[in-house]
Amino acid sequence: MLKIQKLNQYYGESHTLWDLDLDIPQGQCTCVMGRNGVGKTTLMKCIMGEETTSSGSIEFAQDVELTKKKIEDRSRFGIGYVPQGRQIFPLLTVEENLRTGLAVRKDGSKKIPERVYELFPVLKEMKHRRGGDLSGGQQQQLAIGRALVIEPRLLILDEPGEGIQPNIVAQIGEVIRKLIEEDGLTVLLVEQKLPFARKYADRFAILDRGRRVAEGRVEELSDQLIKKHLTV
Amino acid sequence: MASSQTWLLRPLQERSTQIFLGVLFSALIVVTFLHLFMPQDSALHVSAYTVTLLGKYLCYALLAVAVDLVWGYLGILSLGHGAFFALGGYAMGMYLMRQIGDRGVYGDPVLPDFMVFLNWDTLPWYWQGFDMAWFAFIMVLLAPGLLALVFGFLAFRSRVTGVYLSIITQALTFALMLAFFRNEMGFGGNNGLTDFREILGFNLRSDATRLGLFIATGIALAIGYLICRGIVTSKLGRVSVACRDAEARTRFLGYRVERVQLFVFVVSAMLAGVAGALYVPQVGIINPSEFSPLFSIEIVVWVALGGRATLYGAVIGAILVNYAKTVFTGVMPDAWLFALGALFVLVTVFLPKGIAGLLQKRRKAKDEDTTTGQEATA
Amino acid sequence: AEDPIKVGILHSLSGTMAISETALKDTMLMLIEKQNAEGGVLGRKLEPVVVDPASNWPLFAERARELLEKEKVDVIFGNWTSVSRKSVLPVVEELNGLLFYPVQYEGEESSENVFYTGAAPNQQAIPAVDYLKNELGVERWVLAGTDYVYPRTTNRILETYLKDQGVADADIMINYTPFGHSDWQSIVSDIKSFGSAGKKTAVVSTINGDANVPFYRELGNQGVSASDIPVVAFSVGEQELSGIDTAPLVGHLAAWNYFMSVDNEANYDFIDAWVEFKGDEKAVTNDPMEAHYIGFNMYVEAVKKAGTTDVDAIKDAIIGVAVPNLTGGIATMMPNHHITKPVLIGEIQDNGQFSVVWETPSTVAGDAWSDFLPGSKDLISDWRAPLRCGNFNVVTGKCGGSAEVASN
Amino acid sequence: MSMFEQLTNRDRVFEFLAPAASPVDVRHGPILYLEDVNVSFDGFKAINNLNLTIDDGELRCIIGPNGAGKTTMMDIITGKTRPDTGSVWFGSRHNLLTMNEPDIASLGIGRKFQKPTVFEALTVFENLELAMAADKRIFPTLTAVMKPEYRDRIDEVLEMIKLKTLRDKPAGILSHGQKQWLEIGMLLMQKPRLLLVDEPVAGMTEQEMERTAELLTSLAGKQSVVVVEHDMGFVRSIARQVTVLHQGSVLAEGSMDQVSNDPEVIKVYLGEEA
Amino acid sequence: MSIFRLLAGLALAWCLALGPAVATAQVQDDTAQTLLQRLAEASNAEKSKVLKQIAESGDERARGWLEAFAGGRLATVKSSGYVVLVTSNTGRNWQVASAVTGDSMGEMSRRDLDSIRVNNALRSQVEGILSVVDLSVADHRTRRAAARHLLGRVDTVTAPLIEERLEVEDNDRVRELLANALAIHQLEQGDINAIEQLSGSLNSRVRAALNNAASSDDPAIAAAAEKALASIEQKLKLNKAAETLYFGLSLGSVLVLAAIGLAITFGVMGVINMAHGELIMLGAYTTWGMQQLFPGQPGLALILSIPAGFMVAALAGIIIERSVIQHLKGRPLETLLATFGISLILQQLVRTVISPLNRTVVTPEWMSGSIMINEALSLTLNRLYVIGFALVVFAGLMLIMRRTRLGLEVRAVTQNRAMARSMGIKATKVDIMTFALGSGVAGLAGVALSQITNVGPNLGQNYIIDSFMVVVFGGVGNLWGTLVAGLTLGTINQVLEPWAGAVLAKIMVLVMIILFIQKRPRGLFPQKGRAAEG
Ligand SMILES: Nc1ncnc2c1ncn2[C@@H]1O[C@H](COP(=O)(O)OP(=O)(O)OP(=O)(O)O)[C@@H](O)[C@H]1O
Ligand SMILES: Nc1ncnc2c1ncn2[C@@H]1O[C@H](COP(=O)(O)OP(=O)(O)OP(=O)(O)O)[C@@H](O)[C@H]1O
Ligand SMILES: NC(N)=O
Ligand SMILES: [Mg+2]
Ligand SMILES: [Mg+2]
Repeated sequence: MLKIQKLNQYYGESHTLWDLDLDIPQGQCTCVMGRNGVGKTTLMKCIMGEETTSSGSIEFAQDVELTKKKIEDRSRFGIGYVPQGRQIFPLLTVEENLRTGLAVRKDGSKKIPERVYELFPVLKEMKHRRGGDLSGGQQQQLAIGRALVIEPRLLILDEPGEGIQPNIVAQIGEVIRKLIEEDGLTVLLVEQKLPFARKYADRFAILDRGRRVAEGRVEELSDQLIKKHLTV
Repeated sequence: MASSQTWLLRPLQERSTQIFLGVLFSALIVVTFLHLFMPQDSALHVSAYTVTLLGKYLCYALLAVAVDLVWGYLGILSLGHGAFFALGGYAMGMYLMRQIGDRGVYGDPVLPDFMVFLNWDTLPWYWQGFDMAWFAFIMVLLAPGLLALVFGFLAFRSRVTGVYLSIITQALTFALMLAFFRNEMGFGGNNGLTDFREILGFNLRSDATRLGLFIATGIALAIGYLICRGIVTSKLGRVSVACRDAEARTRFLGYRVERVQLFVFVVSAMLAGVAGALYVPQVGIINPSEFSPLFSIEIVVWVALGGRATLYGAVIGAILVNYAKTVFTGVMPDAWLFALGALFVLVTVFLPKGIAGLLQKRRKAKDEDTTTGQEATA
Repeated sequence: AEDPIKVGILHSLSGTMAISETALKDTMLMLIEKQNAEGGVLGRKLEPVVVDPASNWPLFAERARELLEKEKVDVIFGNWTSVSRKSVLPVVEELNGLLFYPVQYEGEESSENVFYTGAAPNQQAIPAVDYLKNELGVERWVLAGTDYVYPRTTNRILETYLKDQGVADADIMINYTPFGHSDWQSIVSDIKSFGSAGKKTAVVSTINGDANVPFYRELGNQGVSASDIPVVAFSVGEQELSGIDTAPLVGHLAAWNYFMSVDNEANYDFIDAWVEFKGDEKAVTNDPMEAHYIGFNMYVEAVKKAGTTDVDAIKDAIIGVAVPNLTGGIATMMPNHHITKPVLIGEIQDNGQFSVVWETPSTVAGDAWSDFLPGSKDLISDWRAPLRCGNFNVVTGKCGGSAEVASN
Repeated sequence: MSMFEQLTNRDRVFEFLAPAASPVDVRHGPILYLEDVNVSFDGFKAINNLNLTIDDGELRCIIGPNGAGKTTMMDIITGKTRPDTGSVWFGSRHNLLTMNEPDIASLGIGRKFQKPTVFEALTVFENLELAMAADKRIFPTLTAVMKPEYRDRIDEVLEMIKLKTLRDKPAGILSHGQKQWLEIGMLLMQKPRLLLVDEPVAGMTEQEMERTAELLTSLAGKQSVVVVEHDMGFVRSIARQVTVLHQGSVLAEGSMDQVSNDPEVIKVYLGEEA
Repeated sequence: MSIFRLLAGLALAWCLALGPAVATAQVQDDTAQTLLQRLAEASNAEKSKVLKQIAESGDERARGWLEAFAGGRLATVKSSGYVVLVTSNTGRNWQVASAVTGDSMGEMSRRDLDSIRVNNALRSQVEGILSVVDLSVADHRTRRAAARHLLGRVDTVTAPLIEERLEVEDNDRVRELLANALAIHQLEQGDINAIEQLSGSLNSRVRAALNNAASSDDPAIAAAAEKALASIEQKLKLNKAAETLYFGLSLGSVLVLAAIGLAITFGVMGVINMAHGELIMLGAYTTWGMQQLFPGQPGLALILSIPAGFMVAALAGIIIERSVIQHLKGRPLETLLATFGISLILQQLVRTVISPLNRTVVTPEWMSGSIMINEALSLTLNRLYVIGFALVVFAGLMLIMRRTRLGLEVRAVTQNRAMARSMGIKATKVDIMTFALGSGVAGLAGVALSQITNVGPNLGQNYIIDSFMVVVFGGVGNLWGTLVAGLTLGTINQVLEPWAGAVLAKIMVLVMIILFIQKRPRGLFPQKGRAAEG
């Protein structure tokens, strides 16, 4: 689904991603892990186009070279993004937040898919409240809901469980699995919490200081790897 | 950074301040020298006209520094700083008016001419005391300072921020402009205060006085710069920046944001007042147009052009824009607004951090060359 | 050839005053061009030096200094507003320059270095009021003006004058508005009700510049016609009218010393030259332009008379110089540096011109110090030897202080 | 004290200028005491008759569903939000409802925000410097000098939060997790009597979580700590006493085991498998 | 008065003669020429006699001569003394026609012509004559205007004519006016009974007559007049209040129009657009331009200016957005700097390309004058249109911002640009469209303002500060706020003005804004809650 090759990224002078390769197979959930500040979010932003890369390629669905596409077009290929820190539109109502995603839907529907409300009933309840007024966890749910509105083929989740109450975290996990299994969705997940990753991801990749240092199926994620790359 | 120096002297150890003061004082000395010792017809001679012109630029520079202090470091975009400048100017103007004494056209020993011919028979109470230099000079600080204190107290207490604050500062200066235009206010209405004769006993129409005022302005700018720099480099300066970027967060650390804002705002208003006071004897007139909101916006433009949040940038911006104005109005009277407008547009688009940003980039590039080596070894 | 005579032109070409002052700059250029075509003066060409004080009062002083100190001009023609003149005044006095000021003003000034070719209040305001009183039988007065010194002073003079003539307090309404005032609804409504008291009412307007268009528009829309309540304006000339739809204004009045419509050959020649110079058939002339015309010719005559451009020589030579004005009369420079002018009252016509309905039988000499202000009624100005004083007090027999410093 | 200082020390001249801050009085009971607090936003009741008591030196965990009102509760304590009714006392002397944010902060209540907010234009070092306990009035701040012991203290905290290498970088460039740490660092610099910590471990790895847990437990005793967190593993590792909020009021209170077996809590919050 | 009386009497004869059934008299051409020539040479006092003779002549061309005379369009050829009718009198050469025959005589230089002078008194006489004539025309509106004109101008000669006319007049309002005109005359004659007829009228001439009567020597008349005045005064108060409200709404709607575009570019997009005033100016100049394109059809030109003004300003907006503002994303404060530069450039551009002078924009017939609600309360038409226009523009904008996708997308883009783009919103397009919309609306404001104030290079400067005040007072980002703020500030200003004077009223409004912001630091309709704090 997504093939990243020799990706390099700089913030000004500081080299953040180094020759990064990553393969995200179709219909699976790949979990990116790594300590704080290693560049996970940066990588996601590069995929979405919010940060520019200096070299390397990001190939989407075999034929689209994402680095050459404008940000607003990337979502049109079916990439949904749940950024770290939620990034909801604070002054738009919950409903309006969701509606922002309608423009890129293939079917041209003008209605918010009922499924989003089914998944996160609280959103329906708070439909007319402004996004910025919601509690942290509610905002996180809104952010995920918003990404689902565009009916993505690839869903990028940057620490989606952050700030969400445990039963809903579990629910989100289930949803992810369901979407993967039923709709063939591909998921790129950034997650620190091992239990969650182990439970819902198919594959993992570990970043360290901007480099990919390990990769494999989730079952292969050994304590040794964890100790080496995820402890401080 | 670590030093037991007082906050005011601490900036003297910074390289940028040293350079700034160095350049400023050399300029003062060179101009003085060229004015006094070069023969009139020499190409190098600096005429009294130019000296006064430079003096005016320096007043504007001080004003720009004051604006940069509140805008650059405190995040208060004041669109009304012209008001403080003008108040300082009026305080000085009132002193200079009173110095005319009975040499006015009507020969009234007390009343300024404009009062005589508009039939005032006594000096209004707020004109009392301005015949004494010390009183007037205190008022130069106090008038703008008090206005800033009252206005700031009200505004900051109610947490007026952002554009709301900007617009009410604009309303403030606009209201003052309208008020001062009124003849009834007793400040000479639209004609303002003019026809000054002497300051502290020196004839305002002599070249020596002009040079003196120019030098005084230079020194005032140096002191003003030091004060601002002192504040900015102190912990209070960092608190200001914190207020600028995350006002609410600063409160949760225990800082009384409104007091920080008030303090810096008042200091800035007083500096603007001093700038105004030095401006008036040099240009020879103070009238309500200094209160005009457009003038205040222009000051902000100088600062932005020079580079916000770099005090020397404000100085560069003020001098450059005003120099450009002088040149443009001279060489292309019909089209200078095009040039000036284009300058504003181009600088904003191409030099996002102003002229200071350009200088910084240079310096950084140079620093980088020297430091990368060290880092590699570290 | 000899060095040219440098003529400084100090009029705003940008900013709010450009609207009025650009035409004066062009007038000067035209006059200079014409004079040069005739061979200049004393065999010397004239060279204009144009600067732009940009409607900024301190800049007027700075530019004046530049003209005198750097450009070393022989004479300056310039300024429009009183405040700009006040700003320039100390500079021309200090550097002993010459300034010709072409606009009607509030008086109360007489400088050794300034020649006032526009009207003083007694050359505009007082005759206009006389006309309204005597010819139209006006008994109730609205004095409406922009809130600054010229209207304030003029209205103060008129108020005293009217009261001296027995007009009651209740029959005078005074109203001031800010610069550029654009919402006249309630003021016009007030004027209307003030005018419905049964006595003939007129408005004396010292409303300045841009505020006039909305004022007249409102008058028209609220149905105040010139036959009900005529408005006589002191600051509305042909140039201002050229920006107004004049249909609702017909019959309202203005008092000036010159109108473009005056039937006079010299005037027609001047207009032709102006139209040609501007390359615009619709270009209009106005009173301050005539003032520059007179001032320039007076200067030329004075230079010829003195045989030099030396400032002090000109100052002596110019007093008494008489040149034709554009309305068929003669303008003479008086010892108080004001000139003699006819006073014309015109009614606005639908073509944006004034039709003269009344004029003074002869020219009136400008009075620097108003007889209707208590502080100045005892002052006279005479710049001839031996008095050489701009503010001589005939009661105390002393010359006011400014002269001493000026000659320092 | 010099003459000058005496003169400029305004609070000694006028009674009403005297700072409200004076040491918290815990001789007669809890350090924090909320009674019958209610808050509603446009008719929505975010806090509903909330009662809560925190003892001096206690470490309390607060959990509860999203939107239960945990953050709002902290807003009330720190003066950011004014409740409609109820009372909030800090110790037995200070009625927090009559004070504004800086007063409350200088009383010794520190807070880490749910969404990390740091001063982006200032360096990491300066962020900590500003947070440091000190006289925060205008003139003392203006004349403050950086003493070596302060510097040592900041470096110590920098070490603790693992941001030493980024010491002189503007805080704006930090990653999400690094900002979380910086916030914790700022809290430590403040040396507050009461720490309110909103979701400290969001976005941290297991190991970092462990470190945070150690840190917070080590503080308890000397200082009182209130932690809001959704990560049950973390809560379990530090919790002694847990309060569960739901729809603005206390649903359950007790030890971790007690609450995690409470069927209501399981239903509204934990879910079946937690 | 005596002149008028004579004339009016003569006019009666003439008016009868003009009746359609009667064959019209016509004087010899050379007699006409002499008559007109005498008019040219006469002094003012004599002129009125000649006018009388002209009216008396009963010539069917007389009306044309009188109107031309009143309009200042009669002139003599200097060389021959021949009287001509000036058909076009602008510029140095005038179009003339023979006054007697009406034949065109082509162009003549102004130098060769001598205008026949007219003044207000003479014009007023002519109007008086024409009014009496007009009393018998078919159109009742003309009759009404004529009758109103006669108020306070009736004398012993015309009084019987009016009485006669009153008998046959079938329009109530005309009757009422004529009755009042007669009553004024009777009151002047000392008839106390006339006061009763007058006591109901709000007309200002009636009041003038009563005022005069109140100072009469006859105590009975004075007392009755006082009483009538008092009752009128009472009614006037109410009308005055209604009038003030109208003035307030009208000023308010001007403020709303000026500010509403800014409410989009500044309030919604966050661009501190100092060039907003100049965009308004462009709209106003467009109106002028359209009137140049359609000379003689000011109304059509004005209507066409609405789309044209929008387009011109929107286009300018697009150019500004593309060339400057797009480079300043995320630096809102710097937009102030750049747009300030743009505003200088636009102002000077107009000065250089068009003229530093104001331009004449003509008010079409249907927008001039006022609708009379009653004799004391009239609503000026141009203002009425502007109020309506402001409301329509507001409603339109509201619809776009609330009901269209653009509205949602703009807000999303301004609140979080990067995220909006990640959601597939074409931010660049949204920026262009929004800025164009805000600018276009500014252009519309300019079209409206051209009917109220100067069209000149300084137009924009006069509105920019007020516009920012209104937007901020209303609460940034809230269109309703802008509407309410504009109308409120306008009304407050007009309420204060009669009481405090224009200057102080303005100062007081500013101080009020300052104090109000202390109470509500985020305007009238603030964004509340967490969301606003971000
Ligand atoms: N705008 C920026 N400018 C400069 N450096 C930045 C910027 N944003 C992030 N960085 C740096 O880039 C590195 C990677 O940041 P990134 O946000 O990708 O980390 P992360 O892996 O997502 O961490 P976390 O787990 O804390 O979210 C960090 O060291 C950070 O300091
Ligand atoms: N200003 C406001 N306007 C409207 N609703 C608000 C406002 N502030 C908070 N709320 C609502 O109050 C409720 C409590 O919010 P709060 O942030 O306290 O929850 P929380 O317990 O911290 O949740 P989380 O665990 O998700 O952070 C939420 O439903 C939120 O939507
Ligand atoms: N002198 C004038 N009109 O200001
Ligand atoms: Mg991250
Ligand atoms: Mg929360």
